[in-house]
Amino acid sequence: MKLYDIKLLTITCEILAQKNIIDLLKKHEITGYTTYEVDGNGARGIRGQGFKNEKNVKVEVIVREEKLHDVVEEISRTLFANFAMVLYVSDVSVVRTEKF
Amino acid sequence: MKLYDIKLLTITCEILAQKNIIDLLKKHEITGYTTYEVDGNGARGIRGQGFKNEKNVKVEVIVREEKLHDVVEEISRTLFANFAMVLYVSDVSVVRTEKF
Amino acid sequence: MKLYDIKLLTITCEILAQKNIIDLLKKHEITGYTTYEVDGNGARGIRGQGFKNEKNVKVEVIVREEKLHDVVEEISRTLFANFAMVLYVSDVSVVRTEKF
Amino acid sequence: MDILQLIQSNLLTPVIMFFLFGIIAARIKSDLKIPEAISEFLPIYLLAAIGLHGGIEMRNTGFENMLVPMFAAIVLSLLFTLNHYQILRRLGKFNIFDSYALASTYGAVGAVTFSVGLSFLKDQGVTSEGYLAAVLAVLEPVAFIMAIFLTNMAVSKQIRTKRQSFAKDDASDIDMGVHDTGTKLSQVLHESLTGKAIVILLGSIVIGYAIGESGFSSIKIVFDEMFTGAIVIFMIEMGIVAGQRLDDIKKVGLFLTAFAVIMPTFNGIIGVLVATAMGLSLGGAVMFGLLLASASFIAAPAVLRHAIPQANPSLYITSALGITFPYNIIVLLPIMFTVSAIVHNAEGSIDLFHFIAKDLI
Amino acid sequence: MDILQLIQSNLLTPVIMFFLFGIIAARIKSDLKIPEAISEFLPIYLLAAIGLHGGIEMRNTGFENMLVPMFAAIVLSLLFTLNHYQILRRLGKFNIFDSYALASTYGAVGAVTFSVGLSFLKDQGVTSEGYLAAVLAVLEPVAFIMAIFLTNMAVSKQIRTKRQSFAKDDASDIDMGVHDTGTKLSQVLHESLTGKAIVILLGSIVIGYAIGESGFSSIKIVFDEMFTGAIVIFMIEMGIVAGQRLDDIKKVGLFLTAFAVIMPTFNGIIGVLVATAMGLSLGGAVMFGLLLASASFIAAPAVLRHAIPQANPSLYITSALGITFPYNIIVLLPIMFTVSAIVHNAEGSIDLFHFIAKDLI
Amino acid sequence: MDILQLIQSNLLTPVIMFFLFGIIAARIKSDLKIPEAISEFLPIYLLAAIGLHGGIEMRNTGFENMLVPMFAAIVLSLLFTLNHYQILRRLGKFNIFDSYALASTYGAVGAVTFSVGLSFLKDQGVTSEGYLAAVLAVLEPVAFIMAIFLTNMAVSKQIRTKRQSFAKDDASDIDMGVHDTGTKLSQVLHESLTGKAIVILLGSIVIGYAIGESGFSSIKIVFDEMFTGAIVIFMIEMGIVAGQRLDDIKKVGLFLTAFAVIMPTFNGIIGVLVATAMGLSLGGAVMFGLLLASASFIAAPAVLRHAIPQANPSLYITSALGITFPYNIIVLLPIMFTVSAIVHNAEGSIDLFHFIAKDLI
Ligand SMILES: Nc1ncnc2c1ncn2[C@@H]1O[C@H](COP(=O)(O)O)[C@@H](O)[C@H]1O
Ligand SMILES: Nc1ncnc2c1ncn2[C@@H]1O[C@H](COP(=O)(O)O)[C@@H](O)[C@H]1O
Ligand SMILES: Nc1ncnc2c1ncn2[C@@H]1O[C@H](COP(=O)(O)O)[C@@H](O)[C@H]1O
Ligand code: NA
Ligand code: NA
Ligand code: NA
Repeated sequence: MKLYDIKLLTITCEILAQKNIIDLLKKHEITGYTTYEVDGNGARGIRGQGFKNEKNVKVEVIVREEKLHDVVEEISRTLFANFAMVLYVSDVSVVRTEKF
Repeated sequence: MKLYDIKLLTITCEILAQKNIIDLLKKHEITGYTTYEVDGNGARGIRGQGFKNEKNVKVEVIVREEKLHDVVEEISRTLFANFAMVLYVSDVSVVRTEKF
Repeated sequence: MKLYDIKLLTITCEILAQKNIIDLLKKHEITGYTTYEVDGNGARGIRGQGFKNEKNVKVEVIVREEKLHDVVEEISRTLFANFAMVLYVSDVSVVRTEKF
Repeated sequence: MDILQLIQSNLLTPVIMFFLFGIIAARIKSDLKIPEAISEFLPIYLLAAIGLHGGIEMRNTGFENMLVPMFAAIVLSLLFTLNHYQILRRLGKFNIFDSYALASTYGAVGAVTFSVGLSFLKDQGVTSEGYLAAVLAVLEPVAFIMAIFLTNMAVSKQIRTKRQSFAKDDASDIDMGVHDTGTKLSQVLHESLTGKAIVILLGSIVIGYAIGESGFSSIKIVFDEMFTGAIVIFMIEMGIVAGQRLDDIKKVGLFLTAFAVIMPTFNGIIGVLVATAMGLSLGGAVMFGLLLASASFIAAPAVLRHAIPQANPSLYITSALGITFPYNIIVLLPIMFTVSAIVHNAEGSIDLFHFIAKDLI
Repeated sequence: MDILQLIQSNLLTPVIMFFLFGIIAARIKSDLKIPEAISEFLPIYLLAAIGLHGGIEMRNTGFENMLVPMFAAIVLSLLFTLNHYQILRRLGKFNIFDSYALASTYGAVGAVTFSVGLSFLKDQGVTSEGYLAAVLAVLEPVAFIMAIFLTNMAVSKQIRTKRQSFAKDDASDIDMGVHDTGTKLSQVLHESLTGKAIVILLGSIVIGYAIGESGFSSIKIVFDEMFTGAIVIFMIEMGIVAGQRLDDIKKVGLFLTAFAVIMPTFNGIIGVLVATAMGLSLGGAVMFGLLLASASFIAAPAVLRHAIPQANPSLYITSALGITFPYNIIVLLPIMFTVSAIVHNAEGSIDLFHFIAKDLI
Repeated sequence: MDILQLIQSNLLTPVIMFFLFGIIAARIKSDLKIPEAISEFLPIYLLAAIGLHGGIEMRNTGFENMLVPMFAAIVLSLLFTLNHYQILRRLGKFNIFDSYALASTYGAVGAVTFSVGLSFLKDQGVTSEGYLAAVLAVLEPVAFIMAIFLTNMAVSKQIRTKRQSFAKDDASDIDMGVHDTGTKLSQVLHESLTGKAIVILLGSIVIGYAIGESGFSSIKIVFDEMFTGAIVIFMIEMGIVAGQRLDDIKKVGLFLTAFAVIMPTFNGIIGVLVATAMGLSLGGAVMFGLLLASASFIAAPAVLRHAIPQANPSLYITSALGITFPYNIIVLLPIMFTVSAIVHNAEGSIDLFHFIAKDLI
């Protein structure tokens, strides 16, 4: 089973920024992603107690290296300042590279 | 603290395929795994609204490279065609390699 | 967009050990982390059915390599014996290395 | 015209209005949503309430009378499933997997539809036979079991045919579509028999039978008086989910859309007539018809995704939930009620029975 | 002194006591918590109950009388929002983003506060006009829409000013703070109009109006009799969340703390007087005042995080939930009730109206 | 024989039947499950209802009478915990950690068991003293605190002993098993005193006391009339969880299985007799006995995993939930009721008290 290298972009952010992220991905023609609610702690304090609006969400995107740069750049530029957010990139490998 | 290299196999799929995945892992004598429900978007459309049956699940398996190949191969062969599913492999390192 | 290498430490453990982990992180002056509830199977049997106390939790920590060693060592020494727990480390890269 | 009035007054009940409201909320892309835990719990609650009520009724009235209707329901359900298959495969040109999946979705029963039917009857001030809850429970797996069995037979035949015409090294390709279908049947059977809907329904019937009216009194407020309010809340979510599916109706196609309206009407009216012939009350005949008219959209995917994974789930969920369910609870219930009222006022139901029997064979 | 007695008897109601209990539970760092699914569901339930009740009332009493109060509420809400902005920006020295966000948080309405107000009136044996539920629904987005509009205007002006004084290569820096504000307005508008609170409230009003008293009877136990019990459960969670925020009050500062108490008092009493002048009942005037006094802490963050992401959410959530909400339900409600009782017993409310009108201009 | 009849009629209540149903559902591997949010919420609701009821009762009857039973319950609970430890360590040959963990699990109280007891009494048409809710609250942490204290003492002694006999470089090894036990005590104390069960129970008692019968009326439907229905729903989940644990009973061993049946019987009957001697009513004595008979399976793991992490949780959860809980609610409650009925009809309870006092020392 041949595996192909690709990138996994993970964004952990406040839940009210999820829409911004998804819209931004769509703008870059990325429609595949996985999301789930999480709790957390960081520079903006403990998140995930109280109202649902104060939870975090993780958005995971398997994406080719070509697109990765632009997406990371735009997220950093437009969202880092105003939202609780952490972003990281990892190397993964997949079977069906044509899916991404 | 010495860390040992091993593989992490992550499968994101529709929740009704979870049983198939777990059974398949069992067949390959893998009993350690972690699962959690997620939402997502992909080739088969948005998942996670509406009924629970229409959610996705992530299955994460720390597994030795020896077994990885067969598992990935069988999942690809038997489940890719009929289920919403994405699979990727990453390199991780662990303390207690004898656990896996 | 320049990306900087850093480590991601992931601990999957029974939910009642979460406090121990967080306290231990705090002791090592790590206040950034992400947590979420998961189900699982391992040496201590299936977890996640029944009471909430019997669920698992994942704790993810982006951390510099310098601190990683000590944290992993202390977790292994003080918690591995008594709690259902799995721990792994992966390489990731981030934009704002000063956050961690 | 009487039917139109009945439809109109049905439209103005909270159950239907909140369903329509949910559809609208979904269409305007509101973020309104009943939390998952609540919408997972409500069907369990509704089935427990239905089962308890049915069990208590059966204790009062005995269950000798139940056997004929039960048997008739099973036979009709099987005949209808076969009929659906023929129509879908021959006229609709669906592939074998989609045909069986759809056939059994419409052969199976919908517990939510049943709940709405009970509240519809309540509004009309009419009661129904308690044992119909038991018929609901028994009918749940019947259509699935047959569809699974037939699909397995068909697939095995296919494999055998292909094995004969192709070289052995192609076997793995065939496997991709039909892998280990043989061993799967018993698994799927177990799954559909231990599915939560059947289990809670049967359990509650037995408990209702055991505790009787007096044992029920301490939980009557929760399991009886709150029933309609709980349905209303569930209908908001049903409306939202149905509303989200409306876009998919285009993909479902004209044929299936027509099927999703005509078939339940046919099945339901036959059901009303047969039930009347068997001596069920006005309300009982409506509920019997509704059992046969309803399609399954919660239990079906859970069973069919494992039993017939090759079938496209969005076909059977969308048509059952997005078309048949609204049609059944808004339009068909009043129709069946009117039919049942007519035949219950008319005399000579034995003749009627003969008429239907001819029709079916 | 009458007020103090009323505050005391209000303190001893389950609604307030469970709220205080929740605060204490949070302060002693108990792990007590209402599961998320329940605390997400309860506001939906409460709004549905409020809406149904309001709709049924409106069917009984007509809604001609509603237009003047509705219009007055909108005008007052807009005036108050502008007033808040001036106070926060000029006296409080908050930046433009925080000023607009806070101004609209306090210009908007709180549905939970409204529920508590209804249960307060019930305890006092007083009713209120049913159409106030419709005023609540309409008022929900009003303050947001204005704040968003004004913020957008202000930001566009800023950009233009900066563009003129800086070189073009700096544009990206400005973008970081104020990116694509132009296109965002319609999106945020849609979001705030399709927000779950408005949608369920308006929907339930319409349904209540359509089904009337008789259609409501089957769901009365769930949507009426259980209302106060449900509020009590929700208030435990509100108390816990408010208690967790108490530490943040230090960060909120003295000015905002004073604002969070004085402003609602001012707005609320004006509201009571205006409502009385318009002929609303004793209870109706209290609810009208409460609408104007209340601040939004569930809907606000959802809208403002997108509309004015530069504003610090912990400012507006903490002050609205941690200070204003407890103050409103514990202290201000009795005050407004007393004021309303006094002016309803006094004569010459037309004169009063003139007096207020002078005051406002 | 009277007891057998009582057990049989108890078996036919919805509470017990739905529990058994849950066990069966788990055994046949049904996917039936009460969503987590609901099963997390129900104990909070049940404790709030118990507390409110208890508080209101105490307001009616005063709480002078409460002090002696409270004191007796604490003393008995401590004595029983020590007794359990001796039996488990000496006869059962469990290690020190498991012995203390099990001893305090059975010394502690079960809030769910208490709820079932109340509904059992209701079925028998018998009331109990309201202040027993307060005894429940106070008893919650007592056994834990002692067990934690004793474990810490034992562990410190162990460390000292080991330190003396081994070289210093081995210290880290010892740490692995018993690390920083010293500092942990206060933490665990805080945790068990701010645990959600105690907090909601005490809070509700205070609130019930403050609001009284009249303040309660608006929430009576939710916190009183729905009580049994809510227990029934919770019992489905309890049955499922207990059913899933049945396989583990093998691992628990014969000794612990016997302990899990005999010990509660002994503790419970002593409790009934002592309570009778102290003048509690027939029903009050049953509830007092039940407090002492019950084992904790929700609060215990939360406290013990931190306090005595070396203990094997599946031992104490399985025996408490899988064996003792079903035994207590199905068999022991009728036994204690019969005993209480006998001693309440007999005369000379003072003599009885002397008899028991002798027995205990
Ligand atoms: N060092 C870290 N490791 C893992 N997750 C983090 C870390 N720092 C922050 N996070 C997550 O990112 C969210 C936003 O972070 P922040 O913007 O720093 O408040 C937090 O609530 C956490 O969920
Ligand atoms: N590019 C992607 N990155 C992350 N997750 C994905 C991606 N594509 C698909 N997924 C996840 O995999 C599920 C199934 O994908 P699909 O089979 O393409 O519908 C989706 O619902 C997502 O949760
Ligand atoms: N091989 C594995 N891959 C992924 N997760 C695992 C694996 N083994 C154990 N886990 C997770 O770690 C938890 C504790 O493991 P254990 O201590 O082995 O019972 C399990 O409940 C799983 O959630
Ligand atoms: Na059917
Ligand atoms: Na306001
Ligand atoms: Na005990």
